[in-house]
Amino acid sequence: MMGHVPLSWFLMLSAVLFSLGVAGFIFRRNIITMFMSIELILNAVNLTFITFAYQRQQVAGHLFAFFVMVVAAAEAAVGLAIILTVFKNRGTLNIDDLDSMKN
Amino acid sequence: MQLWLIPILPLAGFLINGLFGRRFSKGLVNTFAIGSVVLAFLWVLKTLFGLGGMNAVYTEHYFTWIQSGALTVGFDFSVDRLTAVMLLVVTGVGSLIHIYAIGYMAHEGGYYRFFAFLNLFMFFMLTLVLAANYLVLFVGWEGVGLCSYLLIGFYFDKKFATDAGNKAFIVNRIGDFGFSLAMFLIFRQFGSLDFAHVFAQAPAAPVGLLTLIGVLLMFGACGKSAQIPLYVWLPDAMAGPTPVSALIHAATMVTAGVYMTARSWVIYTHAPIAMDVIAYIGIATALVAATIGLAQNDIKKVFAYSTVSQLGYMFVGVGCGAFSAGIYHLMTHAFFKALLFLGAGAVIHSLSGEQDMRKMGGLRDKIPWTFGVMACASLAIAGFPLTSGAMSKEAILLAANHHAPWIYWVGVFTAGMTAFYVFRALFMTFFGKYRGEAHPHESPPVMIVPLVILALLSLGGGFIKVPDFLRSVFPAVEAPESGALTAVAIAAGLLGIALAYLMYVYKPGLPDAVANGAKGLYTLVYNKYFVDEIYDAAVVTPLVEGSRVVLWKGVDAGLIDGAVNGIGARAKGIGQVLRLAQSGNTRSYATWVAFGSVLLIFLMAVLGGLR
Amino acid sequence: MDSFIVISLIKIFVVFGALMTILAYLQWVERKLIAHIQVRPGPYRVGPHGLLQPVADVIKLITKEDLVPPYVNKTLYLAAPFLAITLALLSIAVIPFGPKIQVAGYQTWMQLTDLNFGVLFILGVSSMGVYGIVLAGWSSNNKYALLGGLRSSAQMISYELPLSLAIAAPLLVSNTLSLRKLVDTQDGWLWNWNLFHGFQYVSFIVFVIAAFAETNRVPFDLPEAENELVAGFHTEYSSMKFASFFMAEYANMITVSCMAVLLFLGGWVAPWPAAYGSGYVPVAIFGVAGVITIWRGLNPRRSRDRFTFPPFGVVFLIAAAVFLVPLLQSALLPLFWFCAKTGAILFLFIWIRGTLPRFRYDQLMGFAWKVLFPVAMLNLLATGLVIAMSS
Amino acid sequence: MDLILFLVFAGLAVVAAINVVVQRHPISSAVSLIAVMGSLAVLYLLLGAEFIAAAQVIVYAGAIMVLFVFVIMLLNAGGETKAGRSFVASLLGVPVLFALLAMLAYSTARIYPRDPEVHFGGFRGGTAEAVGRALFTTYLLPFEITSILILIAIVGAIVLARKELE
Repeated sequence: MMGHVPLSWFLMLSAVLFSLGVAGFIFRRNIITMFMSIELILNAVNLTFITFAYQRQQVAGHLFAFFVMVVAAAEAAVGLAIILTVFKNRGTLNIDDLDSMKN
Repeated sequence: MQLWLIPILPLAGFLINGLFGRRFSKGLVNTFAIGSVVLAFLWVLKTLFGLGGMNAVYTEHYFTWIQSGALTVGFDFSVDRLTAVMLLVVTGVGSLIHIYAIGYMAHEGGYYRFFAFLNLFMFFMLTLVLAANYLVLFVGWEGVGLCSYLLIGFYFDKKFATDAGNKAFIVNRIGDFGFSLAMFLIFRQFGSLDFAHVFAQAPAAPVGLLTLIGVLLMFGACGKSAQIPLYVWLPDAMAGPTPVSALIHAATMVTAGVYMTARSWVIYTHAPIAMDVIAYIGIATALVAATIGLAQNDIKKVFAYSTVSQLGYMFVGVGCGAFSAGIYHLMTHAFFKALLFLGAGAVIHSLSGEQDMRKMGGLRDKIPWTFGVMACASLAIAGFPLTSGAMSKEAILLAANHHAPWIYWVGVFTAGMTAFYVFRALFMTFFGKYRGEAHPHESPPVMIVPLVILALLSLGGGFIKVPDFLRSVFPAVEAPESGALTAVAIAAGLLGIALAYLMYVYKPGLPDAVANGAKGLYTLVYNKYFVDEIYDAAVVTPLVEGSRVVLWKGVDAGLIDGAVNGIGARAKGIGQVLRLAQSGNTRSYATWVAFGSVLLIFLMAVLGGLR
Repeated sequence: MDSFIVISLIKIFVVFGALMTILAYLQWVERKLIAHIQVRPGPYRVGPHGLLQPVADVIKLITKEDLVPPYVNKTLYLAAPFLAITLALLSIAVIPFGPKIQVAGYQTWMQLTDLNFGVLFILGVSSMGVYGIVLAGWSSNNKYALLGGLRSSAQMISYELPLSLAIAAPLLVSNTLSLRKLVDTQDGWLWNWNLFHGFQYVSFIVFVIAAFAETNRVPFDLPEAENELVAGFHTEYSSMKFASFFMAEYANMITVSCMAVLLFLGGWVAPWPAAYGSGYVPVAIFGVAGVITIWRGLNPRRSRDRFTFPPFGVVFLIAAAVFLVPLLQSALLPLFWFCAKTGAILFLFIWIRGTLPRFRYDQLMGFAWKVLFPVAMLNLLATGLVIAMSS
Repeated sequence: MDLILFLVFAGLAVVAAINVVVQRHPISSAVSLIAVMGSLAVLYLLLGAEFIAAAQVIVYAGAIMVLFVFVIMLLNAGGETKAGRSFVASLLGVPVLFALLAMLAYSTARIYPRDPEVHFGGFRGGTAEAVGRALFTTYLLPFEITSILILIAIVGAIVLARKELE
């Protein structure tokens, strides 16, 4: 069995990527970077989907990953358009400056 | 037999003209609009010849439209002899009116829009006629209502036109409410809406229920066919262009109610009370509308009330069990009333839009063709012997006499009044001295030719013996032929003509004297018995006031707003506390989310949610 | 296992060497062709008919000063050309040039590696190709370069859609994603090619147009429109880094040409079966070419033709003879057809460059979204419908 | 072989992901993120998901990330300035993260006390054909809805991007 990879390693990798994504989301102040962190999180989730598809020998997991990708694409289109608008109106991408909800 | 082609052709015309008509020349619009209707007419002819005797109902199933629980409604068309008569009337008269409209609408704006709506109307009307179940019929029913609304409000920049459209639409909704209830009951009782199925089982159904269904159906018919109490929309509907009045509000759509009740004859023959209701409503409408018609000065209003009155006649026929007589009158009425309206349209057209008969007169020499055809139509409606109107009216009156003699006598009286006011209109328009300022001119041939064809049909159309043709569809009525009764009816008509001649040609001062002499009665009739005002006071105002005071001030502002505001106030109070957690900083929110997910995973993993 | 690695390594060296030579000489061919379109001789000084010009160019580019401007983002600036050339060469790996052959007892495919989703692989790699240009444009910290990069990213995203859709249609016809099987389904006669299958010529046209845009070739060479943007995204590059972009462009051209051949033109398959003598076509071509060249050399119009033409004639004749050796035929014939078809497409690239002017930018995007994309979409729909109906 | 592949590309993914988080300039983050996605695509291949791997490269790396890079270039807003103002984030962030990672790891370890082994070719159901078959039969409705979602996203993006400053 030499050379084979334990399944849980994939899940561990996914957990690491997920946590890094969350970290990026929490610690970064640039909206675009935060957005990319979300993509990282989604990728991590996709990895678990694929891994479970391998484990259960079912293609369904791949489809979930596929749908996640589609949603990510839609989200990127709308999200980036929002970012463009925000930048046009506020002249900043710093999330800490976008706090008009406060007060 | 490709029945679907019949309604689809006008629909195609509507789509082409409606979508692209704005860019088309008038010739192209005409080609599509008239071409589609004439083709539909030809296809009807081909279909009917192909079907031969039509002793059985021929049905075509296209697709299952609705399938929900026990309810299965197919999109089905069927043809029997009743449908055949209706198809011929609708497409035939429809074609003539379409051709006429080329000339009439030549100088109007929205040319393509007019023809697109007219084609759409034809589509829905044919769907209504061809329907093989109540729901498809209802589709056509609502569709023609929609087109009626659109075409009444054709001059949408004039307030009275849009108001009239709204009125027609709303009043029709009231009737449709009854129709819908009737359909629910039919489905509840018979488990189907197919004509064949329903009529096969109707004899076994309880009489009370059938009576209720019949009355509700009649309520729907009252709305569409302008019977008491819902007739008020039809006179106002004359705000639309005259071809519309002729096609929709005289020849075809308003007869849909008659068609529908005749179609449901099985239900009615097993519910005598419902039949009586129809007969009473019909005769009352005929009488009331005729009296109102006596005092109208707008030429189209006169014919509008005349239409209401004649529709009443048809219902008398149906209500007295003489369904075929009702349909017979429906057909002849389509000829002469369409002609009357189109003739009136020609008069109005020649006078550049003048509708008040007091500003007409003496047009006999100026527009002789129009006068000729109008005279033919007037003779027909007045029941001059051997004209189509005389024959169909006679059939109805004979049946009425058989059913209840008093209906016959009221009918005869009404016939006299009909003759009077129609000839009053004729005399005021064409005899005497011209009292207006416009310069009358004869209409173009494209308008005259359809008028002449309709005039021939008005005079001779009675020889198309519809009752004989429909003998296999409806139960026979054993009304004995009676020379005396016929003579009385004809005499009443002639008397009315004579009276009109006396008052409006021989001694023109007489009408004012009569009006002054019976001032109260005249005011009452002139103001249409104040029915609109009564409806306003009895229905509209209480509804508005009730909505204002009870629903708005009481329920909405007091109860609902109070509750909502109360909830809002509580939420605000809680929010005052919770807002301390809202820093407005996105990243701290994110931290909280992460914190929450950690907590959740902790609960799942450590506290044993996992395997 | 070991032999697999050895064979693979040999194949990699052969393909890489051949590819690099072709890249260099494609440039020479292009310059010559365009010169002839414009009625001038083109490169003529270095070697006979300028044949050594590519070598000279390579020497020049290598020895030039490797300049890194001080204001650039260094990491990305250095990574961009590397990325561009790597991604451009990567897709060659899965392209088959011929069928299975036997060399010294070893059987192997004329292909570096086969993937049963080879088409997807190429699509993926080509979709990544844009990064080289974009990053070069951005990291140069230069407004012309940035504009070139922006234009190119928008252009490549836009044209990737019709390209993918156009690729999908013949895939539906052939019902496979493997490039080898794709060729197998087009075996036999000319009309078995996907190009002549129903209305697939529409896909072919869309594919070729989109391929022009994907490779930033005239008339879609907006990212490097020299009269507007100096040199576009590679304004700040010189020496070998510039050469990398240059090679990447030509490598991409070769890749899409190969794709066109594999997808539409039957790959290495001859237009008609060998039973009807298609195997003798290269012999005939090379033979006739050799004879003509020698004859022209013996009756020269210009004095130097006496020395330059006969050697080429001899080379052609030797090539003709080689095609007659039965042992080599199995390998060389498919390769000949593949190269001939790819060459035809490449000729089309150059021809159009010599013929058409450049699009305006809004026209370019409008064309992609309003014309090419709907056409490709409808074509795919129609293809799907036809296949669904016929199966 | 599988182990080497996994270690190489998992390592690459982790390093690149760390890079995503720590890089100052968004474009560096974006490039790193592309690297993560590429490595993940290889891992997907290892797990037998060849179609998803290709889609990952084409859609994620080739389209979505190009969009990101495009926007970053378009705005050209420069790097991030250092001005942490979120009290909660700075206070809770690091502990929460470690807790998250620990929890995830713990859960994984609990679910898989005995690991199944992954080897290349162990699952062959991820071909384009298999995915397509499932997509157009069992998952047809979600697929159709997805197309509507995309349409809405397109419209939304256009509306947002067109909005003029008042």
